[in-house]
Amino acid sequence: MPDSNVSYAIRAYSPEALKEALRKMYLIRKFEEGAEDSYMRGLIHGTMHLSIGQEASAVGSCMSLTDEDKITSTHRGHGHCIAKNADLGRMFAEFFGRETGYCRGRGGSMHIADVEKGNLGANGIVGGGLPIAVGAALSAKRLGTGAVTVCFFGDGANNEGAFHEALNMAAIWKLPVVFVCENNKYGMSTSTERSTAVKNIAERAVAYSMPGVTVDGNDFSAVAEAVDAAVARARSGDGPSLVENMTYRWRGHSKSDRNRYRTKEEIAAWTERDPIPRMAELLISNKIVTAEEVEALEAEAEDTIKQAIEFANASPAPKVEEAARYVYTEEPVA
Amino acid sequence: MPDSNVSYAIRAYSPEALKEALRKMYLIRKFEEGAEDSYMRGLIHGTMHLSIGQEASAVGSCMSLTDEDKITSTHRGHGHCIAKNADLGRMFAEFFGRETGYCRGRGGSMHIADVEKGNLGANGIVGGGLPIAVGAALSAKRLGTGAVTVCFFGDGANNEGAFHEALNMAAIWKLPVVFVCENNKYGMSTSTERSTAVKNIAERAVAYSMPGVTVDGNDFSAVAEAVDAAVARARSGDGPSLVENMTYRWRGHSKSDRNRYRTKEEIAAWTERDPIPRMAELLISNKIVTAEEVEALEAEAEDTIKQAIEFANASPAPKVEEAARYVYTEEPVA
Amino acid sequence: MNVQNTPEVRELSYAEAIREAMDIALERDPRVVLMGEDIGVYGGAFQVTGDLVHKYGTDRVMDTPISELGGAGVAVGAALTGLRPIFEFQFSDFAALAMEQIVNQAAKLRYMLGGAVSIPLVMRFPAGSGTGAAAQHSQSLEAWLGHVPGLKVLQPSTPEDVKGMLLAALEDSDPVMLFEHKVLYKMKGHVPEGYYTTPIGKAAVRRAGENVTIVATSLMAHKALNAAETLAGEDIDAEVIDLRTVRPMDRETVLASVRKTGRLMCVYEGVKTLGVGAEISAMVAESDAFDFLDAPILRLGGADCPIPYNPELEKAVVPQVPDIVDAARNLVKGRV
Amino acid sequence: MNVQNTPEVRELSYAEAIREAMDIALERDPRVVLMGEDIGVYGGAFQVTGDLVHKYGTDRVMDTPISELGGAGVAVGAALTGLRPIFEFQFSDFAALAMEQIVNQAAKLRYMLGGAVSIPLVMRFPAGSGTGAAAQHSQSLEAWLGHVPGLKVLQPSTPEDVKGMLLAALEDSDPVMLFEHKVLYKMKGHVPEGYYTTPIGKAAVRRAGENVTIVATSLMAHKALNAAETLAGEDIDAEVIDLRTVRPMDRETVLASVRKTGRLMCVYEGVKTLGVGAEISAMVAESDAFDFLDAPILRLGGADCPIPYNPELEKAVVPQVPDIVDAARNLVKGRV
Ligand SMILES: Cc1ncc(C[n+]2csc(CCOP(=O)(O)OP(=O)(O)O)c2C)c(N)n1
Ligand SMILES: Cc1ncc(C[n+]2csc(CCOP(=O)(O)OP(=O)(O)O)c2C)c(N)n1
Ligand SMILES: [Mg+2]
Ligand SMILES: [Mg+2]
Repeated sequence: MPDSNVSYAIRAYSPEALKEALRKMYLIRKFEEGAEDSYMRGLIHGTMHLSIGQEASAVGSCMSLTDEDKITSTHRGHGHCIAKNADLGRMFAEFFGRETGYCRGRGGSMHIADVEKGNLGANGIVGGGLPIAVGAALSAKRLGTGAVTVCFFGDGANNEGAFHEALNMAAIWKLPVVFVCENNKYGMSTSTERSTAVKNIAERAVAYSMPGVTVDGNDFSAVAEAVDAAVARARSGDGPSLVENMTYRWRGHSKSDRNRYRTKEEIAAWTERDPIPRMAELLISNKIVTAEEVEALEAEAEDTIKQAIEFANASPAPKVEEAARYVYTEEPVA
Repeated sequence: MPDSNVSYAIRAYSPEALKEALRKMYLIRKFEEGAEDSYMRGLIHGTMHLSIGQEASAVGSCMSLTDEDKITSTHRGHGHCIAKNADLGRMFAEFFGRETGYCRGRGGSMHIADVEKGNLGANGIVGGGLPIAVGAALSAKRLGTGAVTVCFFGDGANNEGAFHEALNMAAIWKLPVVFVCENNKYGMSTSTERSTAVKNIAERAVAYSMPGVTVDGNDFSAVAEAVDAAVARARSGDGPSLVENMTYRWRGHSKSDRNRYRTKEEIAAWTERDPIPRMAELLISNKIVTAEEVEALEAEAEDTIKQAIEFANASPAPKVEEAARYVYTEEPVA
Repeated sequence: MNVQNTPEVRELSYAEAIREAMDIALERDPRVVLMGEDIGVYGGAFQVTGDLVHKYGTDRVMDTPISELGGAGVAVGAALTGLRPIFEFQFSDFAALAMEQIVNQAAKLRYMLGGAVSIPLVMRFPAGSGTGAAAQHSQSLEAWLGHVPGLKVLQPSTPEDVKGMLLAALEDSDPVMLFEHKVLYKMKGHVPEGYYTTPIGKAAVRRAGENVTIVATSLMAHKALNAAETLAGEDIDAEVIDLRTVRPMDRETVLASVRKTGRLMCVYEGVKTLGVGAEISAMVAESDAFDFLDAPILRLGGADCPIPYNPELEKAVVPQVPDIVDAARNLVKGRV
Repeated sequence: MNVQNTPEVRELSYAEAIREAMDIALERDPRVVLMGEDIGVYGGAFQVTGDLVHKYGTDRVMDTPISELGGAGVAVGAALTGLRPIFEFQFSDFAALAMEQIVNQAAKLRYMLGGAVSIPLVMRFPAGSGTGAAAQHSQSLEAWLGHVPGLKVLQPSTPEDVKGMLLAALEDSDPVMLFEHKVLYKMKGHVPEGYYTTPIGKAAVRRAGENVTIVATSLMAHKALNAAETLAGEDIDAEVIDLRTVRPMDRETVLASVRKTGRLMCVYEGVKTLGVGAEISAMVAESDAFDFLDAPILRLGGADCPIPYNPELEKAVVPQVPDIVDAARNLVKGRV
């Protein structure tokens, strides 16, 4: 009989698993900072979408997933990749457009996938991953793999027709998929108040007769509890669920954002609610780790990122004469 | 203080208006029968979608609309046209592909519109009219015309992404539009049980924070009461509503339908619930009309259709050398 | 299936040939699933899937809601994770709702992921005019998809080819788009029994000739053959090539023919401007075959307007046999 | 707008020129409304709408939800009922979500209703590669819409033209699709003050020449002009035509040039196969100008692959100045 005063995360996971979760949250934070720094130093071109502030949502949503289970990600997907155990060197190599990158330098930040680990990929099209996730869940059901698919999408994506069509099909076919909405209050500059006819996106679950729940997306334990329950439900054949993680992106939407649509005060209030120290305190207060171990984890994460960037920098660029390779599986003999 | 035992229609409308409504219901019935007969006799090619059994929904939904108000219709739109006062001769002429038809013979059954009367047109694309209706409502609001748009769509259309996007935009912008779902239980062969994750489509109104109500679509008074309320709400600036008329199409989906997806018993049960005699009885029992007048109305409708068909038959075909006209407003001088 | 059988030639309709291919595929490969609107108990809007649902059940012959974008996306996701979906659009016109998943996802995923994945997806597009269905149910949009790297685009014109090319598409690891002209569905022709494949990317010389090359697609291949018979009566010997595949296009077969005849005419139903014939013409005009051309390259394509409802107008806006005959005669007689 | 002004020539960037056109339109016509994602306080993903929302308010400069299909449909319905919407797609690639409303509704409504209505709708498509945005944010899809009767499709290449053509589009009663190359947004050039229109359907001869005609679109018009300077140094006198309008295409200007030079090269960024150059080539090859051709018609278009992320690869898959120079040299020197 578990003591319900103890938070879910402590009850549900081993100390190792919890430590690993905290480590991943630090990795995501340092990764995004490293990416931002690399961008400033001109190592990355194009644009990128950082998930600093949303680490608990990414890591908490993947706690009960194995490599057999799938995720579909978004343009703001670095955290999802790391939560699903991506190789950081290959991620940076992709940002730097190198042949060793996840996409051989052809995809960039918005298209990183790691199919072996069950990450079906980020997506440059808002809402593009929603029906694809339902398709992955259909495969799992038809092929009897037992795999569950977690579909990440943003609050802005919830107004795409693809959201409606995907959730409806997942529901009528009772597919093993969990729709995780990362509600960071804005789609680019447009607040949910101005874009969305409901207060909480989870309210839309009713339109698909599926459970919908809104949780504090900066509270690792709350996220994990909600998504684990939804994953268990999916795995046991009871169909899809919608989980809404309320969170916030600290940085601009992308590199071109001048933050004209939100106040310094709002940003400050949310940075106060940093999910990572919260998670650290949870583990410390429950004697899972010591403050020293936490510092070590953070430092170690910093190191890991350094090495990843070094690997990427040392990696070769793709051959220009191979620019048009990998379009078709059977490549036409030139 | 109106007597609530008396049905809404009797309380709300003048005897003339009620008689006119019954007349239109007969016209629709006879029109569809005339179209079916013409089709059988090879006067119409292509396909067509008959609304026999759905007359109360079409007429009841347009009771409080003026010619300034707009409707958008569907592939099953003949009844909507007639409810919005279309010219029956020009409708038949269109079916027969004549120059005197509403589309000069270029559109056919699926594209009849009558812009002067506020009918923005049927649509061959399921769900195609939903965002267009929202656009018409946006014009009304911006131009201050006070016009309301009634958007007809089917149960099958409610699973299109366009439904979701349209209702969301109508809601966030508080536009004067009423979404009228004619739920006849099937999208072609696919029942709502198999296609739609909610029991009643009106339940989806919650996802757009708008009122949603399901009524007996074969009960003229119930339809009129629900839609009139929604139109009044829209006109007074309180935004959109969703009304679901539960009804049934007696005929197959289109001319190629072999009714493999529903039973004779189900069809028989619904033909028992014919909306037209119900309306007639309502008017007779309330002394609005006599049984004799009703018979006269029906006979008159039969006549009107005959004349319309004659007009159409006597009309000229478009000039073949003008096949490519009406593509652009300023026509390129050949 | 009501098939008329004789020991020598077994005839099936184009629709029956597609169904037989899908039947064989469902039988031999458990990963194959059919998806589409009303393809189950209804048998498909054009009765192509027919009774397959009764043989394979609703798990493998799946009616989708009316959700083209989502349905196409589900097929993409399923193809990415181990199934081999055959997705039917009820009319090719409705693919306009699914271009995002077809073009931004299915066609590009492999490339965007540096070759890490393949999308073995077949999509079927009932296309074309001639059924009185008007502007939103009669388009020929193969040029759109032919413009998209990552896709293969087929337009088989005979029952034998459509069966073989559909089975070939199912052996292909990449997304294959199959355009089926609705007017062909009832056309009968010889179809070999059992499993066979017809190569993707190879045009077929339907009639050898010396005076003019007519490259035609889909239903127009038949009209071109009829025209060729009439032309033969006027001592004009036309070579008729059925393109069969829009992407990748069979350059060699077309160029070889033009080198021989010195005259080229492209006949297609899609809108002439930026339609398939534009690519055939440009492909030849930039090749060494250019030097063999004795006359301008003619295109007969759809008129610059939507498809009208009135049957006479509908005929008037796409090439007909007499139009092909006149154009070929003028081309050969030098009256262009 | 921070505009550098001099008494003689007033220079604006391409983006500023578009904004000025919209500003003028909003000022002079109360029916004009702007719709799009983040075009309000954000100023648009490429800062094209900029501060217009502060001048005209959110009723006339409307941020839409992320709903491309619905948003486009709302614009169609609004255009049908008295407004004159200018709808911005954040990237032209996302138009793949709205093809249904653009092609099945906006382009066909007038025809399907026998001329009873007009759809005065302008849509803006930020297009093209060169920004490191990869395959789903870099396409050039003008050929798709150029294939669709009922639409007009523009590709202005200069600040002066984009302002004048956008204002011309707003005088047009039919749907006009405006493709804007993202790399052009920051390019500056002379822009006349106040209201003026630049005709739709007229190409511009940017450089007169005798030896070869280069018809180029959008950004490629600038690359072709650069190439022409280099070629001049080799005594190759190239005539450079900026097509400006894909539909309707300016047949006369192109044919007149080919009759003069006898050589034609088409340069465009979209995928070569079934791209705009295919139509230019086919249009010439079927015309009387064919007899004036001294060499095959060359096309330089985008490679047969999606746009890659790596900047070197990205450059490699679309025509660059040296490619144009080499191709033109070979064409003129007869080494094709
Ligand atoms: C179909 C489509 N429309 C628009 C865009 C441009 N865009 C990229 S991200 C974004 C905002 C998405 O908001 P949300 O879903 O809330 O995700 P967030 O960026 O907040 O993580 C927009 C409008 C796109 N990439 N795809
Ligand atoms: C986008 C699109 N998908 C599919 C079709 C084919 N189709 C025409 S009507 C129809 C059924 C529509 O069902 P519903 O909306 O319930 O209207 P009903 O026919 O029952 O009146 C279908 C699938 C179409 N015309 N458009
Ligand atoms: Mg967001
Ligand atoms: Mg229905």
